Amino acid sequence: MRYLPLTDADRAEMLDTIGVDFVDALFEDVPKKVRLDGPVDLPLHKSEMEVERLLTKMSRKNIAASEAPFFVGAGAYKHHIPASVDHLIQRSEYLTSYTPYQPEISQGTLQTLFEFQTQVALLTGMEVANASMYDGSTACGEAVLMAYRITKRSKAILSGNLHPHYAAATHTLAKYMDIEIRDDAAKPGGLDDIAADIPDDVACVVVQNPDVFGQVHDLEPIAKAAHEKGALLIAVFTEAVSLGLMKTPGAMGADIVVGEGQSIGVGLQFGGPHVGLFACRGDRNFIRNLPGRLAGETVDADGRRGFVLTLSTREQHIRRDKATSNICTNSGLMTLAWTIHMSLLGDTGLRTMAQLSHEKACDLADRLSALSGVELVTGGFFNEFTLRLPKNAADVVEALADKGVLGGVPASRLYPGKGYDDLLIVAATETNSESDLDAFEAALKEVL
Amino acid sequence: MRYLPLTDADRAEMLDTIGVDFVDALFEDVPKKVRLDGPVDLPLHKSEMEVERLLTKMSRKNIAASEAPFFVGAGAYKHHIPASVDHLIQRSEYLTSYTPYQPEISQGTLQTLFEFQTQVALLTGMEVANASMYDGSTACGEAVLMAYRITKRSKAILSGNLHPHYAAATHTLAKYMDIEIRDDAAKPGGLDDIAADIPDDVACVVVQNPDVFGQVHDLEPIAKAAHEKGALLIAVFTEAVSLGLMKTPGAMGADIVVGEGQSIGVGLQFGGPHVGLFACRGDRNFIRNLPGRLAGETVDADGRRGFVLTLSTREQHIRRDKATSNICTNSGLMTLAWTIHMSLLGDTGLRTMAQLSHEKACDLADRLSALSGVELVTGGFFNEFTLRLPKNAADVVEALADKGVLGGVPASRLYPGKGYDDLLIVAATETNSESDLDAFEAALKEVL
Amino acid sequence: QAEPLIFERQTYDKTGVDFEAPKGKPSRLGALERSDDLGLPGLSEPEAMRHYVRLSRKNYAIDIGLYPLGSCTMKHNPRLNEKLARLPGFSDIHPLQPQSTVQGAFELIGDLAHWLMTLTNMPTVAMSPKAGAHGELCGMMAIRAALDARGESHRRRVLVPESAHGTNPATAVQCGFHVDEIPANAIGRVDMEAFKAKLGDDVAAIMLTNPNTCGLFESDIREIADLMHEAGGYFYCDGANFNAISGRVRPGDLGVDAMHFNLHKTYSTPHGGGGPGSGPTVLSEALAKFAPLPFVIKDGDSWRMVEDEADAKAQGADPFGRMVAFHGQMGMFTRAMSYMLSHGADGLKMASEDAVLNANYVLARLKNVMTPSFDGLCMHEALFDDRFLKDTGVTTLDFAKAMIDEGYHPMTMYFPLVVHGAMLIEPTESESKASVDRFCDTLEALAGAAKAGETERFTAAPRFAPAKRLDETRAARQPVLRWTPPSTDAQAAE
Amino acid sequence: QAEPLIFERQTYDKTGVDFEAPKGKPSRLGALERSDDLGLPGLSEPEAMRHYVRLSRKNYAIDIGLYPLGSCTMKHNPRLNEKLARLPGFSDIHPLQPQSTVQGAFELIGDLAHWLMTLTNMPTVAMSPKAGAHGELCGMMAIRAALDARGESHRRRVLVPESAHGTNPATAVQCGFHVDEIPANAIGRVDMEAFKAKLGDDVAAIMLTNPNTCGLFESDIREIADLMHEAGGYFYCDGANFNAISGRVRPGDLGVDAMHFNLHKTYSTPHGGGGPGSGPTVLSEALAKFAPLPFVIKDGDSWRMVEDEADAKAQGADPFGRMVAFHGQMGMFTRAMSYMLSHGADGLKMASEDAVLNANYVLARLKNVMTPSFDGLCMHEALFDDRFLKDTGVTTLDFAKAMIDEGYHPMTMYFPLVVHGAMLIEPTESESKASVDRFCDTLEALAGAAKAGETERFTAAPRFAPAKRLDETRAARQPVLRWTPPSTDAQAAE
Repeated sequence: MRYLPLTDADRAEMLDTIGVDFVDALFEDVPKKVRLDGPVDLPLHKSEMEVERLLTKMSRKNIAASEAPFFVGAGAYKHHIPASVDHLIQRSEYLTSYTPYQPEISQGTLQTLFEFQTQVALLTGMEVANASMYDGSTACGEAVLMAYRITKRSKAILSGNLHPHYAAATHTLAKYMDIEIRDDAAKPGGLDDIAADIPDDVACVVVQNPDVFGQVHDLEPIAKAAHEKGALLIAVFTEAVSLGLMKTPGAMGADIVVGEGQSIGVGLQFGGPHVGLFACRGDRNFIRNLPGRLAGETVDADGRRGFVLTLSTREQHIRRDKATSNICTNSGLMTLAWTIHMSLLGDTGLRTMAQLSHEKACDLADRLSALSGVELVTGGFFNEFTLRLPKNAADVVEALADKGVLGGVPASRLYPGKGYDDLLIVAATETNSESDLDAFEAALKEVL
Repeated sequence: MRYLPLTDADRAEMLDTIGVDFVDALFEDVPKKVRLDGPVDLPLHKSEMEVERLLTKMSRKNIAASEAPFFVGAGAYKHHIPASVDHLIQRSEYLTSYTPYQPEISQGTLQTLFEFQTQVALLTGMEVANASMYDGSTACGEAVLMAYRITKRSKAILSGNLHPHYAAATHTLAKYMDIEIRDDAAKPGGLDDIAADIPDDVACVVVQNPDVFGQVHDLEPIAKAAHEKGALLIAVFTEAVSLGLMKTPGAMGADIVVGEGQSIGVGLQFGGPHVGLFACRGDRNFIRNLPGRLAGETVDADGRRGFVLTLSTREQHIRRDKATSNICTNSGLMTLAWTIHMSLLGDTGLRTMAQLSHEKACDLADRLSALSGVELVTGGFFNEFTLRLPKNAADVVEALADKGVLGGVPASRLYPGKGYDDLLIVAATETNSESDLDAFEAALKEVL
Repeated sequence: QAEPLIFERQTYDKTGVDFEAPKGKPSRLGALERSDDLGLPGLSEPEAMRHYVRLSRKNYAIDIGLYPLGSCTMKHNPRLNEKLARLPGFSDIHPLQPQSTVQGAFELIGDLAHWLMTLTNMPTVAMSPKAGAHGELCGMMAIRAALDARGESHRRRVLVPESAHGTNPATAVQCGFHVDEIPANAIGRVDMEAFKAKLGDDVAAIMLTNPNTCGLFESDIREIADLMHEAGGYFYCDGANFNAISGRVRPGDLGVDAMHFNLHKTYSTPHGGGGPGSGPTVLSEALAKFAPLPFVIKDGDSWRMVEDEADAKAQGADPFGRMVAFHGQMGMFTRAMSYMLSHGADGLKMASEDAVLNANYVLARLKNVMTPSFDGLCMHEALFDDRFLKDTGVTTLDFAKAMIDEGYHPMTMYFPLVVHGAMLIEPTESESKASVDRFCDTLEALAGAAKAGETERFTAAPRFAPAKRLDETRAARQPVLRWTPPSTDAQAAE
Repeated sequence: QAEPLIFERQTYDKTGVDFEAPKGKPSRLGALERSDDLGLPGLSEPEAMRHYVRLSRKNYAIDIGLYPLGSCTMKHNPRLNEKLARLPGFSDIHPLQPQSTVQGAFELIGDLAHWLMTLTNMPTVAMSPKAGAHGELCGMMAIRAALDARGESHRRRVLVPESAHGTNPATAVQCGFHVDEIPANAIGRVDMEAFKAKLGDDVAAIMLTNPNTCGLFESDIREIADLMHEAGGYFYCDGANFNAISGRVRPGDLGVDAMHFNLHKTYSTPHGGGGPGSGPTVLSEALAKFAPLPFVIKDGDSWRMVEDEADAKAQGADPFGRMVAFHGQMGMFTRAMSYMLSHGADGLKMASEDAVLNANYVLARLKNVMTPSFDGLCMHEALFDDRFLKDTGVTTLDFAKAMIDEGYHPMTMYFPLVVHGAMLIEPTESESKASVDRFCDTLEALAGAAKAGETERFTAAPRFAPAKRLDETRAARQPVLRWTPPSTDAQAAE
């Protein structure tokens, strides 16, 4: 058994030191009748080669994004990640270390978290950021709970163009906290008129930008309207790369910004692990109410700068039932991947990556909407847009897949039964070559 | 330019400090007429994504061993290498360090080399081993030169069943050293009768075991005969895994043992990098005449054990034109891979791996030689054997490849024009599954 | 050598990523396009490589030494798992690409679910929770949903032992429950009398960690389950310590209604400096239908994912909701599957036995030099308190920091709260006897030094770490949570 | 903490590799089957992982800091190259599998050859040499073959400057030549008068490193080439320092007949603690036909490898032989191709310029605190000697070891031999200005300390390294080249 260092001789000697005769004696506190005598009903151990063969075979039943012209988005995006990122996160010292509760021997993780928090704050235009959440959707839910704690109001408004999975995760988190949620109706391609209808007793308004259909919005009027009613604006993004080209949510007046960081450093991962970004204003009250971990700067006994996990009196392991959240393990290694990729990009690289993604999307939108019967529903967009097709979009996506093109997400998959059967959400990034665009155009033409 | 940290501002400032106006001024010693003004006639730089795309596309024009039933050997063998090996050799501290000339900050590399040398000595049954050569074939040539230095005799005998590429590399190395080489005729499947014909003035006899046709030999009579004439026996192996099951060359009386280590830790690599193993008797005269680097044990200023490169007065950087060899850079990282894999295997694992390879080969030989018109030429063998086919073996190999089976090496590729057109050299290892064997048998049946 | 922050390098115009040149078409974002810079520095690749490699060397890791953090299960992380999790067919697929193009992924999820259900003897497992704490939410929400469905929404009291992980009470509150603590008895288990006294009409559930955080098996567990069920409540089992019994005891046989796995720790995803985790949650017959969306089912020869409520209802389910955008931590599923296939039923059993054996060996070797909190054997971790440091001037914290100077990561300190100055040691099954022996030798020597009055060696520790003891109070009182340019706030804060 | 050897762990029955169970058939090896054990210890995977990770941490590396080894070109190693070299289509193919199944590999070799020939303006490149020294053999053997073909086998004298790498004379001898040293002049170049005086009927070739090992471009190189050609000899150029001029000067334009690349160092294969390398060797028109077997050619639309002499002759070639079993270092070819495509013609030029710029910047910053051996500018490396340490009691070796305590790897010491106590510094293009500045600050401070009489700081160095100064004399006098069980020889040798 390659992973188990004890030999039978070791075991015998150790049992002897302990003073029992058999391993089974160590389990004497387990009621006899529930102790299994033999192994459970599962296969016996396999060699590394066999395991590799089995799982490789399984993996080949999937079509990887890199193996096909790929235009699927709606919350996760295929971007190119430098090889150095994955190399670095596999350093034993990062990969196999625990949460940095012992700061003297965890300065590596702690400093990278401090850099991560700063980068997230800069990217979103906010004052502070935490050390990550599970993903964008749970960050969104936690932001609503945080607004509830800050404003002491128990109502929240979710824009209808918020990614329906984000809305659902938020509902779930809020459900038993007695928070009342108003779900506005979706308006594919439309501008959200949420600003016009914010009651007085609302904790927060949650708006996604670019929204799930790809449409971009000016958040400023919404922020203004929310603030007039004493509510907070929670800005959400699912495509972090959009911030390379767009005004920051901070600059547009958001109070809390949450989003999915997967585009930078992490990859698609079939939905997980991803990395939830969480930033907010720097008011004392906001910081006190932040969920999740925070790295902070301090000094050591020699007066040299060092970093620690701090303000943990907000957290479950200290605060128990009064904690801001029950989150414990977060997306540690993914924050490292994110921060390394972002350090490589810098302003210059991020902007170019965003620009390329935008250009490819514009090109693609022009080419596809020129096809007969196809209509571009989205007005302004970054790298994702929605088309109205002359056929059922879900069927079209399957037909495209048969031709080797992964052509987007049918809106009906996100909004089942809402009458969006003809809408297709399409994303492009810097990874799409001209021949990818050609292939998509040709395939779509054929299947329509 | 992602790999170049200097910015234009840096460059300007640095030129200023140096006291020149343009970078070109730094090249003033280069005759003006050979200084290129612009870039050479090659493409301009590409993004990581583009490079990845290009080379990935190229790589897909090849059929990887893991993608097909694979039975090609004759000097390189497909074995399974644990994932931890490749992970460990990619540690920055191993991967990106130089030759350990500064021992105080190279103990990692030096201790692993010391472990490697010990493992090679144990595996071959010899007293000492060096820190590696380029590969088995150059190790073979260097062994002949070493025998010449030790015995002061300038004749060498190469068994006809020595891998022809090894013989050729040895000829090349010896060619201008005025060493006379007798090449015996090959005898596919036959036992070498080299022992019977060793003249008095010979420095060494070179015998491969298992030989290039897969045949195994008892080296003891040959060693005895050579020693009687004052010649050394150089034992060669191309399949290190054979030593997991077979008597060591040391136990059979070899004076120098050289071989290819690629089977352990390294992989196929299309022929390079591989790792040459080089072991010999521990006599002072042998050690003094060893080519290549040696790690040795010593103590530091505090008296604690440490390791250094030693006996470098044999080497080119100290000894210059009197050096034992001109070798400098050897197979550093591959020795590490080898030593890690060997540490994981241990006696137990190596023996099992050898046993499985042997069993698969025995099975396969039985199954294929039962086909009509097919004859097993090899008598005793480890994991490789030679078949006589009723058709041209090179054509058969191509026909098998068309059916997706990589079925061995036609002997004519190694011995062109020697009348071996109907011989096929076939290898099997622990990586071959039952279904691989089925596929080979079925395909061969079809193409014959 | 101090490593400057990336923001302190004046590399704001640089980038370490090359792209093809954009065509330079004007953007179509209009007024929403950003004109100013974000202030994100860029590093060339060599600079980035060195920065992060140098920083890494200030970390301890399981690959460097024994990591005896109690309740954290810091075990070996096979690199095979890392390799397989990176197969493009697993890592480079999109959660919303056509289901026909991800059949292998569904198969892996289905297979893993089968292993988890078999190991626990439970009928259902919810795969989507993103971490242990998220799995707790899942289980407690299923309980809440079941109570609501029974029309017993008034049941809001959740019994939690005082030795529980902090996540338990935090989770209960996030599900709208309130927490009622139950005390431990003298032998470190739930005080049965106190427990019985707390049962009643308003009790929703008990949340129990088993083996518990004292490293002990709750020997009355079957009775606790039965009494709770009789009282109309549910039994939530915190699976954080499942490593002690995986393959040897099945929670379903103990009467558990819900239990999350810390899939990452029990089945060897590297902890990565704080995640990511994965928290699949098994549910009993009573709770199964409330499992959250989405879930994978086998439909004839192919697999599919049930993503919406209508579809779920058609399958007879009644999900309490969706916990997360997509469907869980695929990367951790792959690693867990690789780990489980590698171990098999026999290896998983042997692993838990070795984990328990190593812990008991530590306990046996140290029981005379340190002070075990409870008599007898332990499960996968050994609990000591600070009585052996009495009158030495050395605290549990000092003792732990002195371990750093000996090349070890400290054990879990001051947890569980039920003993004074707790030191909780979990060696895991990954340690050889030689390694455990060296560790025990070190602790023995340290305990001796403390008793011999070498106080300074402890209070000044660590002396040989990348940083001396850090001022955590200052960090909390004057929080500096990000870098800011020296001209502004950060300087003021210094 | 000392890390024991794997042989000192008593793990002789263990293995860290699982296999399917053999069927247990008796072997067919008869008397050749081994019955005794080899004595190879086996480690479980967690033990192996920790052993090699811990050992690694005793190494310095380019990823940790500047590595100023002159003539070694320790530059950044892009991880993209590592990733691509591991694509199964490159790493998991067999050198003797059917040529139709490795067309992509041949294409890569063909493309790389095209780049190398274009960068050098030479008509042929032999790809199979396994390292720089092996490439030297290739070039000198081609020269020998050409001389033999001309019937001038008597030409056996090879001129080698005294500043040459030790490989040059060693190579010459292995090709049956003997070495005649030519002195350097006062400005660090070949003394032209001495050179001319040595020309004659028995001269086979000159072996010249350019830029030379003093870091200087041989400004008379064109004249040297012409004179040598007139005298009937050939010009071998050692390409070890090609990084200084790659993409900026083409050796073919300088009259070179043969030059090996240290492909691994110039084009960024990680040095790996001592290899593997790769030494493709370009050959002039006069030598081209003697290039060794095997070689790749394009045959219509497909590629093929010429493997035997008959085939080669049919192509008009006359190979001097085969240097190695298969056909070169594919792993290094892939990395070099990835590096070259990433840089492009523009990037390669910029890289050599930055390498030269960084070296000259070091020279300019340190010329007043240390003693440069020659006036004026340098190429890619800056040469100092020990005059600045005169009367300080500090040697070049001490100075170098003190650099270790400051977190740096020493520069190349005592080489080239033409100056006293040489210190040869090559920063490469991979260092940022900030990094070079910190390095120069450190050397400046050290030089100051030496002059200020802080001798102990140098002679006792290194103090903060994983080992103190090691006794190299003892290692050579009482060689212990392997571990042996304590009962026998090793103990006696201790």
